[in-house]
Amino acid sequence: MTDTIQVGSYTLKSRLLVGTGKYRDLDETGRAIEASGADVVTMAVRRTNLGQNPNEPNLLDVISPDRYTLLPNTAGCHTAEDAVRTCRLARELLDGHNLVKLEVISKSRTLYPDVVETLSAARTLVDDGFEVMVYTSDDPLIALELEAIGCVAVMPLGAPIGSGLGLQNPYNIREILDNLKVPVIVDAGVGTASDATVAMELGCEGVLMNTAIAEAKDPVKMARAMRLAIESGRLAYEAGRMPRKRYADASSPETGLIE
Amino acid sequence: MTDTIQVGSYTLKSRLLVGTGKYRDLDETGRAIEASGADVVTMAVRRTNLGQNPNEPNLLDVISPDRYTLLPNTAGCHTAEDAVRTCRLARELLDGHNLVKLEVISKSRTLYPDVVETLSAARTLVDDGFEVMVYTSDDPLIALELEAIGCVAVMPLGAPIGSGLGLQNPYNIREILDNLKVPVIVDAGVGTASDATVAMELGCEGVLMNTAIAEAKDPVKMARAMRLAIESGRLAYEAGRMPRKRYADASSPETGLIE
Amino acid sequence: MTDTIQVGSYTLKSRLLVGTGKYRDLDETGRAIEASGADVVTMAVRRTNLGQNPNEPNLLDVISPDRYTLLPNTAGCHTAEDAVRTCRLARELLDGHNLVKLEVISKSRTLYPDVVETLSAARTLVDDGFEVMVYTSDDPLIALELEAIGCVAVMPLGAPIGSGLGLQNPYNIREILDNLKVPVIVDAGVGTASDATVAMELGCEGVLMNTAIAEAKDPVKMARAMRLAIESGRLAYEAGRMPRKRYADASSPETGLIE
Amino acid sequence: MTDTIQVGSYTLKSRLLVGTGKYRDLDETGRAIEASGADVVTMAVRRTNLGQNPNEPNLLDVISPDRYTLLPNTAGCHTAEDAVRTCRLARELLDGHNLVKLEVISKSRTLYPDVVETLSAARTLVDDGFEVMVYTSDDPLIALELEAIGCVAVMPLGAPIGSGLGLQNPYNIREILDNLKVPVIVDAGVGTASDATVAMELGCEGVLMNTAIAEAKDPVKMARAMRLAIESGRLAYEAGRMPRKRYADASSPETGLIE
Amino acid sequence: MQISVNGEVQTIGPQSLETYLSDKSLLGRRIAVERNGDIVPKSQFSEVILEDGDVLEIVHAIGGG
Amino acid sequence: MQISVNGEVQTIGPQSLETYLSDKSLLGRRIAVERNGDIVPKSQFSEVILEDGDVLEIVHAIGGG
Amino acid sequence: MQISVNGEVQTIGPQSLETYLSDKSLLGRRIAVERNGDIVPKSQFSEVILEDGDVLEIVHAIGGG
Amino acid sequence: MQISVNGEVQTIGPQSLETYLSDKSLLGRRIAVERNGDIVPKSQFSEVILEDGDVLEIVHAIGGG
Repeated sequence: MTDTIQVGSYTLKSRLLVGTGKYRDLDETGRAIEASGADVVTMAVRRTNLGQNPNEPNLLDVISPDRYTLLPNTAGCHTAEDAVRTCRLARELLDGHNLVKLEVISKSRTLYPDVVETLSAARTLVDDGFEVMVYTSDDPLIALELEAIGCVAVMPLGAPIGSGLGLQNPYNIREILDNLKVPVIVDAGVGTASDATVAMELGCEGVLMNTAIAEAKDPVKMARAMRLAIESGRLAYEAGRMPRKRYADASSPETGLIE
Repeated sequence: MTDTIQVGSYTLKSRLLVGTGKYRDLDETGRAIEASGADVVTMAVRRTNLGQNPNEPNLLDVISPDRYTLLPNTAGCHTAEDAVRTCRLARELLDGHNLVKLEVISKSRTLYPDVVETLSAARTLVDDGFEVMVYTSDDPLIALELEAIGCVAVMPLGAPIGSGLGLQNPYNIREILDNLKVPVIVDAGVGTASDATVAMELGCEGVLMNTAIAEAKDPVKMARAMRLAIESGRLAYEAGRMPRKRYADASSPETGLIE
Repeated sequence: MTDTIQVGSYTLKSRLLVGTGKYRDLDETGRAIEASGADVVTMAVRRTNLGQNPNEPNLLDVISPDRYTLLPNTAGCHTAEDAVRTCRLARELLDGHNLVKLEVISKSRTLYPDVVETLSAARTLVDDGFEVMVYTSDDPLIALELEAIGCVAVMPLGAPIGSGLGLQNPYNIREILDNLKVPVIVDAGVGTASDATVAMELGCEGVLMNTAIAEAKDPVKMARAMRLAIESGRLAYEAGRMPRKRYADASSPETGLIE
Repeated sequence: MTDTIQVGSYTLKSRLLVGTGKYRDLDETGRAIEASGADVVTMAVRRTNLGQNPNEPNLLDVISPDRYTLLPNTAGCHTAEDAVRTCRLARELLDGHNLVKLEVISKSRTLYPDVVETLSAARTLVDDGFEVMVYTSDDPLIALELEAIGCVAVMPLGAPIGSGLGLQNPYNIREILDNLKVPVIVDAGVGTASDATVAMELGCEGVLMNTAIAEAKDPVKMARAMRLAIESGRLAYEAGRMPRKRYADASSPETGLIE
Repeated sequence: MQISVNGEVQTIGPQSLETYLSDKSLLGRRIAVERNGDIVPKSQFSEVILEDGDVLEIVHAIGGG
Repeated sequence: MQISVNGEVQTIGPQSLETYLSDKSLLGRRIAVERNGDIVPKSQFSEVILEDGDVLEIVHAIGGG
Repeated sequence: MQISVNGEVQTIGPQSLETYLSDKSLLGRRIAVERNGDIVPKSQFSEVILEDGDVLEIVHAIGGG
Repeated sequence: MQISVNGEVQTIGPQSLETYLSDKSLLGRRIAVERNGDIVPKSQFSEVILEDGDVLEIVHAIGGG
C-alpha cells in the first residue's frame, strides 16, 4: 500500500507498529520485525549490566536506527517522574531522537494505564520538546485531554497488555475515533490477525503489538499474517463494508430459471 | 502465497472463491474478480432471452474459462431435480467441465439450505460423474453425510446468504472441521474482511463470497481487502496464535529499571 | 405468573421444563425439581436390573405422575425405530400417557440431532397418536417440517447438550420463532440463568434444561435462579425492551441546573 | 430473598436500585418503582419554577422518603464544585439525609464520567460527611482510588447512560470486583433483563438503572422483570454455574438401552 | 426353554409372564414389558404364556434430561 | 433592591427570606435554598434578611436517574 | 406445429434445432439446450429435427454467487 | 570515594566519567548516562569529574513492547 500516516513530524509507511520484547533471541527478533514490514519499532531502556561482556550483541545491532524508526517506551514506570527521566535517557541514547512512547501503568496485575500520572507526564514531556505517542485507557475524555496537551498520537488499549483477548470495548474506541484529530492507534490486546483487522475496520490509524507476534508458535509467520491483517483491515475500512441485513438476499438472479 | 488447496481433481492457488452476482456491470465484475486474485469463480445458469441482441456482452467474455475455474451454481433451485438439470445444462454449456456448486435452498426469506433435497441431489450428481462442491447448513451430521456421498468440498453457511452478519456459529464450523477430510469452505455470510479472517483462523480451507465484495462501496478495493484477509487468516492459523490470558503480562522486562 | 402455555392437549403453568439426570441422588433430584417450579419433568426409560432390590427407590416415587407432567425422552436412541419402541414402552409404563420428547441423536461427541431419522420417527409417532415434543437442530426448514408433521412443540438446541455454552445462534432461533405456530422451546445448551433469560427475551415459549441445574455447585439454589430467569425473560419480552442507542441519553433533565 | 447489602450505614433489602427519570408522569413513576421492589431510588435536584402552581404534585409525594431510601444525584454537573453544591442542597432538602450519588460527566454526547473531577468532588464530599455512592468509568485504578478516598459504593458504567447496550466490558468489571471491598454496583447501560442478570452473575452487589424500565413499552411490567432478573442473577452467582464444556455430555444414562 | 430378557439369555420352565415377573419381584412395580417387539399391556401379563425364543425388554423410569 | 433568584434578576423591597418564600407560595414546600453559595437551613428562613445583590438558588426534587 | 421454448409457446414449421437456433441468432453463442428434459449436445444440433410439442430450455451463463 | 552506579555502591579514586566508563569497557557502546538526576551528554564525558556521593544511572536499549 502506498498510503502513509503522519505521526507528529514522522511519516510512517506501515500502519503496523511492533515491539521487540518476549522473543527467544535477537535473531528471531530481527527476522520477525522484518517480516512485519513495520517501520516503527518499540524498545525499552534498562540499566546496563556493568560486568557484561562488551561484545554481547545489542538490540540496536539488529534493529538499526538507520533502518527503523525506534520508539523507546517507558514500560515499567509507575510514576510520571520515572517516565520523564526514562524518556530523557532514551533521547540521549538515540542521539536526540525525540519520539517516545509514554506509558505509566499501575503495579496491579492488569498493568492498567494510570491516567492521572500519564496526563502529568505528558504535559512535562510535551513542554520538553518530545513528540509523545501515549498509551492510555479507552476513556474518551482522557484521550481528548491527551490530544489537547499536544500528544502526537493517542494509543488506547484494546485489552490488557499481553492478554490477547482482542478489542474489549469497540464502543469506546469508536467514540475516541469520532472525537480526535491526531492518529488513534490501538496498543495492546491483539491476540490474532482478525483482532488487528477489526481494529483497522473501526477506522484506527494503526495498531501496535508485541506479544501476539512474539508468542505465536511461529513468530515470523505471524508477523506476515499481521502485516496483511493491517492492510486488509485498512482497505476494508476505505472500501466501505456492505450493510448488515436481517434477512437473506440472493446473490444470483431469481428470474429466468428453468422450469 | 505458494500453498494450494486440492478440491477433487482441481488444484486451487487461491483460498478465496468469489461470485459474480450483484455488480453494477460486467466491467466492474471483471475488475473486482481480478483484484480478488481468485481462481474459482461462480456463475449462474439462466434462460437466454430469445429476442436479445446477439452482440450483447456475455459473462464468459469477461470471466474467461481459459483463465478462471468456473463454478456453475444451482442458485434458485428449490428441488433436487431442478438442481440436477441445471448442473447438466452447465456441464454442456462449459464443454464438459464437471465441477459444480450444488445448492438447493428453501423459498423462505432465509434462503436456508434444504438439506434433505441437497442430500438427494448430491447422490445423483456424484453418480453422474460431477465433482460436487456443496453448499449446506452448519449441521455437522449432514456435512459428514455429504462427504460420505462423495462431494469434493463441503461448504457450510457462515450466515444467511447476503446478510453480511459474519460467522453465526463458529462452534458448528469447528465441529465440521474436526470431522471432515475434504476441504471445508465457508460459503455465504461474510460481511467484511475480518469475518473472512476469522473463518480462516478456525482452520477452514477457504471462503466463498459474493455480496461482501459486490455491495461494498468500492468493490474493487474490497476485493483486494478480502484477498489479503484470506491470506492473513491462513497464515495466522498456520502460525498458531498466542494463548489468551485472563491477566496482563508485560512486554518489556520488569527488572533493570532505573530508580 | 398466571400465564400458561398450551402444548398439544396439555396446559403448562411453568415455562421452565426440567430434566432429572445427573443429580447426586433422588433426594436432591426431588428438591431441585420442586425449587424449579416446573410442571413438565423429563425422564428416561432404561432396562430394569433383574437382580435389583425390589425396595430400591424409583424415580417415580420422588417425581410423582400425579403431581408432575412426566415427559419420557428417547435419549440414547440413534435410529427412528429405537425411538419409536422407546416411546411405546414409555406410554405403557405411564398408563397411556401420550406426551413424549423425541430425540434421535448422532453417536458423535456433539450428540447433534439426526434430523433425517428425527423426521421419520416424528411421522410414525404422530400417526400412532403420540403428542410429540421434538428436539431438533436450529435448522429453520426442518423445524417447519416437524410442525407440518404434527409435532406439538419444536425444541431447537441452544448449544450442544450439556455444554453450557448458551445460545450459539440466536439468528436461527429467531427465524424459527418467526415461522412456527406451535410452541418453540429451547432445549439444551443453557449454562446459567442469563442464558435462559436471553432465550425467553427472543420470544421462546419456554426452555428445557437439565445439566445447568444438576451440575451447578448448589443445584437447588440454581433451580430457583432458573425459575426466576424464565419468568424475568418472559416479562421482559412482553414488556418490550427499550431501543438500543448509539449515543448516551441523560436520565435526568438537562435543564433547571443551578449555576 | 432475605439477603441484604450494606452500603455505608444503609442496609438495603433489594439489589435493584432505580431512577425516577423519563416516565410519562408521576403516577407511572410510582407504579413502576413499586413494581421494581427497589428501596434505593434516585432523584435529581433542580431549580424550582417560581411561578408554579403550589398544588402541582411533587416527586416526593409519590416517592416518600419514609418508604424509600432516596438517592439524590448530581446529574448534569460538569465540575466538582457544582456537584458538591448540589449535594449540599440535596442534604438540606432531605433534612440532613447524607447518602448521595456523585456523578460528574462530560458535556460530550457520551455523558462519559469525568474521572479527574469525580475524584476531586469525592474527596470534598467524604470530608464533608457525605456517604458517597460514586458513578465512574470501568477504569480499575480509578475505582480503587475512589474506594481509598472513602466512597461507600463504586458504580462503574456498564455502557453509556441510556444506551441500553448492555455490559460493554465485563473484563474490567470483573477486575474491579476482584480488587474492591466496598459494594460494586453497575450503573447505566442495562437495556433488558438479561443484561442485569449478567451483571449480577459476574458478582456485582447490585445494579442501578432507569431508562431500561422507563422507556420499555410497558414500564411496570419491565420493572417486575428487572426485579426477578436481579434476584435470578444473584442466586445463579451464589449457586455457582456449571463449567462450560467444549463437547456435548449426555443428560441421560448411555447404558441400559433397549436393543 | 430359553428366552432373552434385557439382552441376557435365561433358561426357564413353561410359565406365564405374570409368574415370571412375580418370581423376579417385578410384579406391581412401575415397569413396562415388550415381547418380541410388541408391547404387552399390564392387563395381559397373566394371559401371556412365555414361549421358547421369546425376547423380552423390561424397562422402568430413571432420571434423564 | 435587586436580587438574583434561580438566575433571574428581581427587584424587591427589604424583607426576610421567609417573607419572600411565603410570597412565592414556596414556604412549607419541600425546597432547599442556597444564598450566595451557602446553604440556608430551613430553621433560619425567618432570621435571614435579604440584601441587595443576594444570589439565591431555590431547588426541589424531580425525577432523575 | 407448436413448441415451447423457455416457457413460451411458439408456432414454427418443420426444421432442425440448428436452423431454429440460427434464426434466433443463437448459433455459435455460448448456450446449452435441453429438449424434453434431456441435454442436446452441440454436436447434434443439426441432426435434431424439432417435433410438435417439443419443450426446449435454452440457457447461458450470467453473474451469480 | 564512593559513588552509586545503577543502584550499587562502588569505591573509586578521583577520575573523569570518561575514564570510569572506559574502565568498564562501556565507552563507545550505545549507552546513556544520568548523573544525580541530570543527563550527561556523550560530548561531556571527559569533562565530568566524578565526585563522592554521585549517583549514576547507565542504561542501554533492550527488547520491549
